[in-house]
Amino acid sequence: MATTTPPTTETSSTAIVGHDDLYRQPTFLTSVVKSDTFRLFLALVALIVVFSVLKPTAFPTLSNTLNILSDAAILLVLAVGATFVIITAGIDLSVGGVLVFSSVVSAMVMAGIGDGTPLTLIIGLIVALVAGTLWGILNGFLVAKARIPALIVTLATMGASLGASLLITNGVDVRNVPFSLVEAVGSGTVAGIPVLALIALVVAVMFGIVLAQTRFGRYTYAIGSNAEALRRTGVNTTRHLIKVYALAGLLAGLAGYLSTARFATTTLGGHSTDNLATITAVVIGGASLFGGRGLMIGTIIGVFIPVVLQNGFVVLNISPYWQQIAVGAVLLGAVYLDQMRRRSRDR
Amino acid sequence: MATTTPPTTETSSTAIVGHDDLYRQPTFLTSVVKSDTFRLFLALVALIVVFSVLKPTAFPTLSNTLNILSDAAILLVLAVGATFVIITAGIDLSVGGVLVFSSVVSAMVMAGIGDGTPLTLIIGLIVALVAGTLWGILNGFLVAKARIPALIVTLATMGASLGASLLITNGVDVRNVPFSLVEAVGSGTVAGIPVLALIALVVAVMFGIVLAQTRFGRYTYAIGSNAEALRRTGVNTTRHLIKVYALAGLLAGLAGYLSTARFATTTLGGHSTDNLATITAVVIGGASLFGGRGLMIGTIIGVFIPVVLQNGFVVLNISPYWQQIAVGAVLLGAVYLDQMRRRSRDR
Amino acid sequence: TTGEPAADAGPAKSLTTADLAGKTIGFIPGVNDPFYISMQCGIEAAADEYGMKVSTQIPQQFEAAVQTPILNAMVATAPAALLIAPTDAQALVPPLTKAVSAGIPVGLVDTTLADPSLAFTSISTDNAIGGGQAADALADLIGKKGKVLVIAFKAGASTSDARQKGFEDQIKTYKDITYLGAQINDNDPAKAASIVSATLAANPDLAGIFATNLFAAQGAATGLRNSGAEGTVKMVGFDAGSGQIEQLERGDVQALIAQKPGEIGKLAVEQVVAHLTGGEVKKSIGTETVIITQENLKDADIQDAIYKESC
Amino acid sequence: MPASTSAVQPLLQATNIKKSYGHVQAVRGADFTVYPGEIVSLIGDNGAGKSTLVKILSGTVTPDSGTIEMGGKEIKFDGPTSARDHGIETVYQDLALAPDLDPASNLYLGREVFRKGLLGKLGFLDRKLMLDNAQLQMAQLGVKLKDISAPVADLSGGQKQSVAVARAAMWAQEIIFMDEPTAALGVVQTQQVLELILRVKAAGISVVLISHNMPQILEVSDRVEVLRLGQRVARFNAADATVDDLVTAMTSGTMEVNN
Amino acid sequence: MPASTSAVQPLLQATNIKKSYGHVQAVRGADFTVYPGEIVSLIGDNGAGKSTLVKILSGTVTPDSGTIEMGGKEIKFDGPTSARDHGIETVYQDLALAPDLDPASNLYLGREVFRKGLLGKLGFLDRKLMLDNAQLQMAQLGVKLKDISAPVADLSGGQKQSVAVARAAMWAQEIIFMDEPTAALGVVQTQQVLELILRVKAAGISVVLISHNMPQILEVSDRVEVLRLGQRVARFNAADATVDDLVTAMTSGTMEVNN
Ligand SMILES: Nc1ncnc2c1ncn2[C@@H]1O[C@H](COP(=O)(O)OP(=O)(O)OP(=O)(O)O)[C@@H](O)[C@H]1O
Ligand SMILES: Nc1ncnc2c1ncn2[C@@H]1O[C@H](COP(=O)(O)OP(=O)(O)OP(=O)(O)O)[C@@H](O)[C@H]1O
Ligand SMILES: O[C@@H]1[C@H](O)[C@@H](O)OC[C@H]1O
Ligand SMILES: [Mg+2]
Ligand SMILES: [Mg+2]
Repeated sequence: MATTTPPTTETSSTAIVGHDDLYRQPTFLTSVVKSDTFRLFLALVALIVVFSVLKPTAFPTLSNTLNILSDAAILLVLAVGATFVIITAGIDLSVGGVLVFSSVVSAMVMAGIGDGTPLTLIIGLIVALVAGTLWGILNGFLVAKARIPALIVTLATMGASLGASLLITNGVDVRNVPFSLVEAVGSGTVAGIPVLALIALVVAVMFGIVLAQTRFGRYTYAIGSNAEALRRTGVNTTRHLIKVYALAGLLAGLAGYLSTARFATTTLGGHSTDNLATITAVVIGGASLFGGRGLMIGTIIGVFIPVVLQNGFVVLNISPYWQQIAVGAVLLGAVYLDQMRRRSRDR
Repeated sequence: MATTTPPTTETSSTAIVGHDDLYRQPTFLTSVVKSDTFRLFLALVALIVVFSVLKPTAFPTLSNTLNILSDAAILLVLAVGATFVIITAGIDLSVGGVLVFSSVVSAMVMAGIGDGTPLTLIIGLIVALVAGTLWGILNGFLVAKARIPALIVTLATMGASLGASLLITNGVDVRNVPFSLVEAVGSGTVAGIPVLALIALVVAVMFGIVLAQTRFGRYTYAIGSNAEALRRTGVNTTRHLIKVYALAGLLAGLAGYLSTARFATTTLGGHSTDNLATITAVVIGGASLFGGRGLMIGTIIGVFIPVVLQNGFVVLNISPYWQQIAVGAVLLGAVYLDQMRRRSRDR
Repeated sequence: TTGEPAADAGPAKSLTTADLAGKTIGFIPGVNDPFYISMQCGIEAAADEYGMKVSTQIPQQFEAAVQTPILNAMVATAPAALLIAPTDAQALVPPLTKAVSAGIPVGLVDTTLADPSLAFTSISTDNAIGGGQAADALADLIGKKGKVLVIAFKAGASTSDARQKGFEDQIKTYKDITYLGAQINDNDPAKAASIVSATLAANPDLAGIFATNLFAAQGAATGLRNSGAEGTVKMVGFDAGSGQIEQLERGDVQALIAQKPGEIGKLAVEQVVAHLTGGEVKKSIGTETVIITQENLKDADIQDAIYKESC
Repeated sequence: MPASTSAVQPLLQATNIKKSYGHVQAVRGADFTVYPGEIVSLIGDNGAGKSTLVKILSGTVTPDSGTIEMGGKEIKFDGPTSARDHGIETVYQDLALAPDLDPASNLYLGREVFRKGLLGKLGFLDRKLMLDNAQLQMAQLGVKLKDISAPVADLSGGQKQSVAVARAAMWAQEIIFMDEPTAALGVVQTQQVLELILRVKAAGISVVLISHNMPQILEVSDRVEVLRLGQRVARFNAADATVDDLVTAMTSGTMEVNN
Repeated sequence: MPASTSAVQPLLQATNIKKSYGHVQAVRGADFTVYPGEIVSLIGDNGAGKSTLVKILSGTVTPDSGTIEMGGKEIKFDGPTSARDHGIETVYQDLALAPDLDPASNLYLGREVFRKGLLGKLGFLDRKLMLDNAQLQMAQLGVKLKDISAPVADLSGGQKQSVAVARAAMWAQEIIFMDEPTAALGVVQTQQVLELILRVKAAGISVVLISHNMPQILEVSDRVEVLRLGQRVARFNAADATVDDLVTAMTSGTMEVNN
């Protein structure tokens, strides 16, 4: 078979194509409005509007809003930590157990001191934070150093921390926590806003800034994006990963303290589903389980969507069996809306 | 600064380096012994040996072995499906709900027919399989077509399938299942081996072969390894993903049927942790949550390690609080052993 | 039924029973199971007599963290009264305190609080006594000797703890019975099944099992059947759903300690009505248990004790 | 087949193709022509839009607008399958290999060979056949793999590229797009690929070669088309062009007069 | 600095380096020498072990055996940090970029610049400074990015490679290893990188260049070392060598006499 060499016109100049034509710098506003997170935010707003219209007397009230804030607070604290972990392409199933453990040891210490002075409350806080952080370091060490898959590590420490809590309490919740803690933190308000919610929001904003603005945050993205690339630039990725898990542990410790304050007791049996709830919130918020992507503002919205749904459905008095179905459907819808724009890029 | 051009010796031939020298073809035996899965298998064997030594009269008995097999059976059926899903870099949290749903509808159909003839049992089986498959197709559709993250999809369908089960049963377990089912499948034995365990093993071996030997299996690995590459070769990756989730659903349906047979009733309240247990087994078995890697033999071992642990600790009569800690520790140890060799390659 | 008169009888504003029509009672059980369904039936039937509505919301797990947001949302709907089975004796105190201060009277059913004073009434089975009855029944079944095991459905749930404690205190009085301790199944039947089969492997001479609720009983019976030990190892279960009755008929289980959930529900509504209309309110009511065996199963009053599946 | 005149009907004709990613215009009205049985090079600066255009013409990426004709008839690719059905194969710049699979599995990805008989009907693969053929194909490219069963992830850069090239060469019927197929290859392997390209052409299959190696391009091509900032700016007969001509066209921003 | 005699002390001297992956011997007793301020090319067939050797010499991979000396003193790299501390930078063949981060973040990865003042102490990044510098660096390589804030995943093949090259050039103190740095680059960008290499050398930094482009190698190198099947088989003074010499050494399997 012969080959052909078709004719060719030699070039002649017609128009200079300017380089900058190829890229239209978006305005700040369009880039916000077109962002993934904004669509998710709209989904949340839509939910709130629908519930408010359907039950104007019960849903959009101040007290119900405060309920929702309180319900979300502890989950949000956990989810802030999980955001970091998930961006590193990790996973932390241990938060519920670490929460309980921290809650138990700090409650025991406070009960041991026996009074309800601010100093006691602060000691209790420190104990909770330290306890949480230690579990987090253990997680980080096993994941980063021993290179055991995070799922296994944190499932094991979930069991271990819960088991340890049961052991030291003999399976009975610590109940004699200072009531001042409950009053000040658990059900206290500042300017009408629950202290729990305030603390959670401060934590979220603070670590949102850390994630977006600091080197710590950047390494977190880099590890999840390509850990080997980060390692080759000479960064001690092991140490950074340990820090990330330690942070998740610290926040689980804080959550444990807040939980003690909220429920006026430790809640040994109440946190087996915290891990999935947390991870779900982060993933709804747009982070990828494959790492490298995620925003704190997404996580915040991702925490509120299920909480608002749950509250709204109960307020509407939808049959509980239907609720499970409806929650699933609405969740899918909200995430689908958000996801449509993300297609082009990889998984 | 001047540059140097150091002296060079021109080459002169000394020895021909043979090409084949660079690669020592391993014998079949060494490649088995050095394989990751073999080390995991050794960990399992070590566990069995330790328990047997500690409790020679109770642990390594025939009847206890059969106990362990029965305990593992349903989990194994679920884990076979999860192996496929996880190799595609997916995740299926819905298996517990789908199991319950399939169990419920098939039990209702069998109870409706009202007799215990083999035909009725077969109809029940088909109903369970179809029900499970339909949920699986829904999962697959939402993951592959709507591109919603698998975690969200399957969390939603978990709730939805459980909600649907509660709705159609009004929250009460279906119990008037034919007792012939319980006798034949649930507690029946063939040559002394529980029928449940036999079915599970047949399923595992069959789908192990599918995974290793067929095109279906190969596409499963390819999707998890680089879905875009597979798509570019012209394979309909969407359809394949749907098939994989459908398979996981089908097996959850089968598991639902087996569960009905085992408990002589549906178990509406009992499957909220099946998903994590299943995923854990697959990951212990060496599959990566990032997809592309995993073996059915690993999954089988990964199912048995926690089941053996749990059985062994109860046999040793270790306090349940300590058990949670010990299970975690041993799990970490077993996976660590296995993991040590995997380091070199990526995550 | 026993009870002491309430210290502070009646709310501030008293209604007539006619005013109650159309008002809503909120009901939050601990989890979804036939026990609570029967209770819901009792509540709905009794409420219906006063033309009241019942709105029921069910936690998916028997956990405080799952129950609390449901409670909070329920409070937002401002029901006339709230009946709840708190899943933790302490953890539900703060949110329930908020409910009360929002003007919603709270009654406790089945489970209770460490300090139930915030509730205008608490109505429950005497679980410690029930546990003791289970011990006696099991002891009789095994000829007062041998090894026994407890499957506790949840560490920290007041009913589970009380049944276990009641059982332990009573079983100690049998000197030839060896108590192997309690294992926890976390409301998971499969876990109960594997605990039982493993215990049997370690103690082939296991004589008896006490399962503290229906999830525990369901799984334990399965474990026995799988090990071929049904009937040989005697079993006493708490609760009497139809599934448990079937196990009893088959001989997998020898005795059931049945609560009276329907009655708890009915009494609870009566207390709600009394509270709202300024009638006499009983601060605490204990309901009885009934022991069901194959022998008395056919009795009419025993048939009544079987839990309902739908109202 | 007719001699080289403008009367020859193009095998593939793309007109006014546009594609943006978010705010970035990758291809902005590009044209491209492939004649039957020719080797045509597509050249352009980094970021000119070559790879994007290739992905569009091989069905992997959907253009925002523009038309593609094959044999004079307009076609719409809905996904790579339809391109494949038109006999188009592609060596992608990112190689598009499954790193966890071995070279043989990658070569046969999407075209697995089944065993004979019942097992084959059940979907069982003939792994031996595929393995043997793969080894043959790789050897033709001058590549000897030390461990043929190692996953592609473990291969050297050049070895990976050889797998991608071998795959496309194995299956093409009408056109092969080769996006920088020799970038990572050694001297010998590069030569083998160039020979392969000539063999492919001799078999009547058109080759579209993307490369930054101008001498190489002039060596093997019949024609050269130049892309700049997402548009075709020039076309050359390779025989008449010099490296300087090409470089000037790529860099100095002139736009071709439509012919 | 002394003229080119054998008396010049090597800057880096690797002796008898071995590395196996499972059953595959990637490097089997390789030697390699870098003199101060020179451009030395490391060439060899695909799979010869060049990239593996580079990874070993930049601390990324731990060899099974062998010694590495710098300035006459034996050193042990425990990880890339120690190589970096010795002033070594590397352009890896797989580029080693974080695809989700933008080019500026990648350029400064591991060497982030903090803001002034308290915020800086708290770990806050000076993103503007890094962004501006990154744009400058990229421009020097002839690369203009359309969207400087786009993640590296979205860049074209050549753009990605430019990011990797710019990064290494920015930070090297003693030696830059460049593993096929121009493989994906356009004509202009390739020329820029070659000029960059000469500038780097002029600043007294040694460059180790891996490339399959023999004319390019002879154009810029002072010396050439040849790897074959994991061993050094020849060394050339670039000035004295021809492309044929190099190709023969790479392919015909002779082993150098130790000098
Ligand atoms: N998926 C994508 N998302 C966003 N921008 C993209 C994407 N793919 C390509 N681009 C942009 O489109 C332009 C063209 O890219 P393309 O890969 O087609 O260039 P190319 O001509 O192949 O360059 P090279 O010679 O470097 O391979 C580049 O500016 C690139 O950044
Ligand atoms: N991580 C690894 N696991 C297993 N084998 C590997 C690994 N890395 C490299 N190899 C093998 O070692 C040999 C040398 O690879 P290397 O990447 O060093 O070659 P190279 O000289 O850089 O080749 P190229 O010119 O193609 O880039 C190859 O046969 C390759 O398959
Ligand atoms: O009494 C209740 C019953 O036994 C069952 O529902 O489990 C929870 C218990 O509180
Ligand atoms: Mg390109
Ligand atoms: Mg290489």
